[in-house]
Amino acid sequence: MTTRLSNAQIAWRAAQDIADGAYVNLGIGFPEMVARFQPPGRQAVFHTENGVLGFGEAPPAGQEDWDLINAGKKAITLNPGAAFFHHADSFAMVRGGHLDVAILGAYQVAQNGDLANWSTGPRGVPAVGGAMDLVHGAKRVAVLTDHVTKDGMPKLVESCTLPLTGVRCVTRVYTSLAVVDIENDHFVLREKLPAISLDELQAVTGARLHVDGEIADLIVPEL
Amino acid sequence: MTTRLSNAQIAWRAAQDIADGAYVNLGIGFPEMVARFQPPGRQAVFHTENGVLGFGEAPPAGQEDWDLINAGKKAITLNPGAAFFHHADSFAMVRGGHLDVAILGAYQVAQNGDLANWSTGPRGVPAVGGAMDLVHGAKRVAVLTDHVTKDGMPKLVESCTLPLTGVRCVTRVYTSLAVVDIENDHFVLREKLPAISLDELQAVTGARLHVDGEIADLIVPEL
Amino acid sequence: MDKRIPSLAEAVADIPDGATVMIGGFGGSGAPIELIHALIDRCLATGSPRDLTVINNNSGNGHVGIAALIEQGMVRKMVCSFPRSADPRVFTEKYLAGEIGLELVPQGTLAERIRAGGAGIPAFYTLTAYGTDLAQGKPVAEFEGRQYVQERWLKADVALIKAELGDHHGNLTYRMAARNFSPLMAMAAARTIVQVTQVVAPGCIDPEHVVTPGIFVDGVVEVANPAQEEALNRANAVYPEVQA
Amino acid sequence: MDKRIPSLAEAVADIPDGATVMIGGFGGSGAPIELIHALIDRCLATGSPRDLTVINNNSGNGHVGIAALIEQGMVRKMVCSFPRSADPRVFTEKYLAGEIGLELVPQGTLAERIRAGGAGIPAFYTLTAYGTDLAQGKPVAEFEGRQYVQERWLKADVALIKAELGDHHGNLTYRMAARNFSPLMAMAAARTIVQVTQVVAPGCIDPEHVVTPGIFVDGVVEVANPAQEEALNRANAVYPEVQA
Repeated sequence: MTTRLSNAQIAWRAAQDIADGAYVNLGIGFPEMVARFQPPGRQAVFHTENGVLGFGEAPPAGQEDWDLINAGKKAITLNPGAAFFHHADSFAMVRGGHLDVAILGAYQVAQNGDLANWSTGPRGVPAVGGAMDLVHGAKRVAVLTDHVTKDGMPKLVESCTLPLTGVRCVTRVYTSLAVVDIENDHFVLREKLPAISLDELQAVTGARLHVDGEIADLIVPEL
Repeated sequence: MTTRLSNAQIAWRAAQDIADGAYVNLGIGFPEMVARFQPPGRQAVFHTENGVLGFGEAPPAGQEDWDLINAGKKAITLNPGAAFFHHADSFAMVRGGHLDVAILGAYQVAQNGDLANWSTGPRGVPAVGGAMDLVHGAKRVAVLTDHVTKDGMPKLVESCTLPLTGVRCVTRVYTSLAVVDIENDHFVLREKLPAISLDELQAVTGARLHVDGEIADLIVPEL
Repeated sequence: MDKRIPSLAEAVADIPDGATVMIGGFGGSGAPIELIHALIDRCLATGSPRDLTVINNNSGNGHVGIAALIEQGMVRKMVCSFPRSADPRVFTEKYLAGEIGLELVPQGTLAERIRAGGAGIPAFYTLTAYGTDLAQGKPVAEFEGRQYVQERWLKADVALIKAELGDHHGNLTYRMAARNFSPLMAMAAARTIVQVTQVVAPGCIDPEHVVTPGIFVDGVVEVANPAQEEALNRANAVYPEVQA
Repeated sequence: MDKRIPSLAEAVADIPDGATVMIGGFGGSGAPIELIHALIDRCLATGSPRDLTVINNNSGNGHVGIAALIEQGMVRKMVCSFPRSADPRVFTEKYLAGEIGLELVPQGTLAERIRAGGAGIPAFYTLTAYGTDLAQGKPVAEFEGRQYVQERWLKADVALIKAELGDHHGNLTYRMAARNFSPLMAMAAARTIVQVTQVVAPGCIDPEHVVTPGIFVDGVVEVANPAQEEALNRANAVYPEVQA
């Protein structure tokens, strides 16, 4: 029995909530996997900060065109109906609330929706990219994350201790153990793996998990 | 001997100060005539607020395309190297200081460079168009005007009594009698018609005309 | 995804009383005459929508398009930079009679306020209008030794615009100077409805040539031979046509 | 009017010590490698320019382009959103050694600040970065019940950008996602120098397809087969090449 979802499985679960025709921005890295798991019959339009709407899969190795990349600097292809535009128009889409959903990674998410995902502290070279814009732009900001850090510390917390990316911006968190909504400054548990009890889940969560109605089983295919 | 320049002659004089390759916006009406009098070998690039750079003469009657008009809603044509753009980009050119010169009409110009050219008072329907943007955008804002109103009142004044279009924005005034610069809150006479004396000119000017070096003869062809 | 709308009537069916409507065009160039007339038809048939606030550079010319909308008494207020035209009688008479409101905005500020609405910028500063009557009551701030006026974003419930090509995703191209305010209005309205000369399949517009990406567009309706306001006015057209 | 510049060396000849230089590109896409390398050549030959402030989304990758500019010690400060890359060693080492400054700006705010510089908007408000370390010290204002951060325009002495076609008037098109920041930087710099894959005569670019109108461009130099930063880095290129 599954006791922890893989990154691909978390991405799969998030993909089920994306409507056909939705405009979606996927954060660099693990959230990019969401594009692979769109349910049959649905096609989202993917936005990348560097000025492309409607991009498709990565090209085969050796067929990359390095003028056609995504925000992670990976080569992409175009779907029919794609468009190019400059960076100010790209972030007008973001900041102006035109994206339906942005899906990002997280270091910490607080029960009021605060997100920390850009800096682990003052050491090293700071880098923010488009994260701070995305969290206040999309109509819905969702986070994909392991439920706990590599050291076993909760990533869903009462309040973030790491530098914030945005305040009160996250509305849903897809973790390796559960699907949690953020409503009225509370975590509200919507789904959890059948193999884990509510008490066990609460024990690895840094803030109170509220229950509002039924908790569904989080069921994801092997991937 | 000429005692008063026609509008065409005022426009001709202004055209002599426009460099080859300059980006120029000509106000609706009489300033539009400036385009006709570019000296041989010079070609300015004309900007119109509604999103065209590099337009040419009016098309022959009956050959108008009403999608291709200028800010005065008159049909235009395109020169090679023209470009279309939307209104925000058009006024980025204006407000961002990218035009070399804007040439506008005036009701009154004050000795500190204040311009009144959009409203004669509270009666009727007010309309401003792009005038308030142009006066603070172009690197050089010049005015074309009769030296006096139809009632013989001075249009070059100590301070404007009509509603302002912009403050301290005009740097040169081409009138039916003279060419006057505005420097350090003063009118500085640069050229005058040979047929009029300095005293006669001062008498029809509403503020002190300063002299700084030679006053050249304002000599304009018959037009 | 398919944003096509089969008819003009359906395209304007959901605009409610009291809506703020951005209408593309500069004078007649880019004016979505057929969408406007469809809105008039709906009002004649159903009594709605009325009490509209209309944002456009001008305030109508003659007795078609925006002028006809005003003439039908559907417009409560105009937001524009230049409420004059070759034949401005319809607006002028209602304005002087106190039957229609006017917010006069400098043209570049109007364009930038609409872009700001679309780009999530609630306020910005500009030199434009500083020291004039049109800046009265607006905050002023100094930057690098100069005084600037604070201007606020402008948004709308609906934008009605005209474009040249539109694909099923809502990607648009425009025709010459008919572009003007339309790409900005498409960004700034909660719902953007576009009449296009030709609907094409996704992929038919070169991604390099898209002017308005489909993300800003909600519905596309084909009007294959759109009327030009200027041509209508030269023919002394009136909408709706008076029945003989 | 003819804005053509015959050589890369002449294109970068006038950039002074201490200049603020916007450089187009997002990662390697749109990076004007040849213009940057011409600037390095000039510095190697003449000792100038140095002390540059460079504005770019990133801070170089490997040992070519902006990374090479930094490696030569020509850059005093970077203004960017994401000073990381596949091989960020050059910037990272200088930054950790305190030898180069960094102003970190959220990507959308960086883009909008540059556009504001080009559009004559000294300041604007955005939700981005509100409540975060990157908003520290910046004015905050409330609009319609939400708190926004005031951001300032960004201008430059020079912009070095890469485009696809450029005509004698400086009208430009770009290639795919290589467009990114370049149209904005062209607006925001006192002097904009463009390397284009092909120079064409006025009229060869459809006025509908011009992305950057020539009014924003000062010089155009043809680089027929521009290098791709990504390809150079995959080949472990170093600029200038070490002499055998």
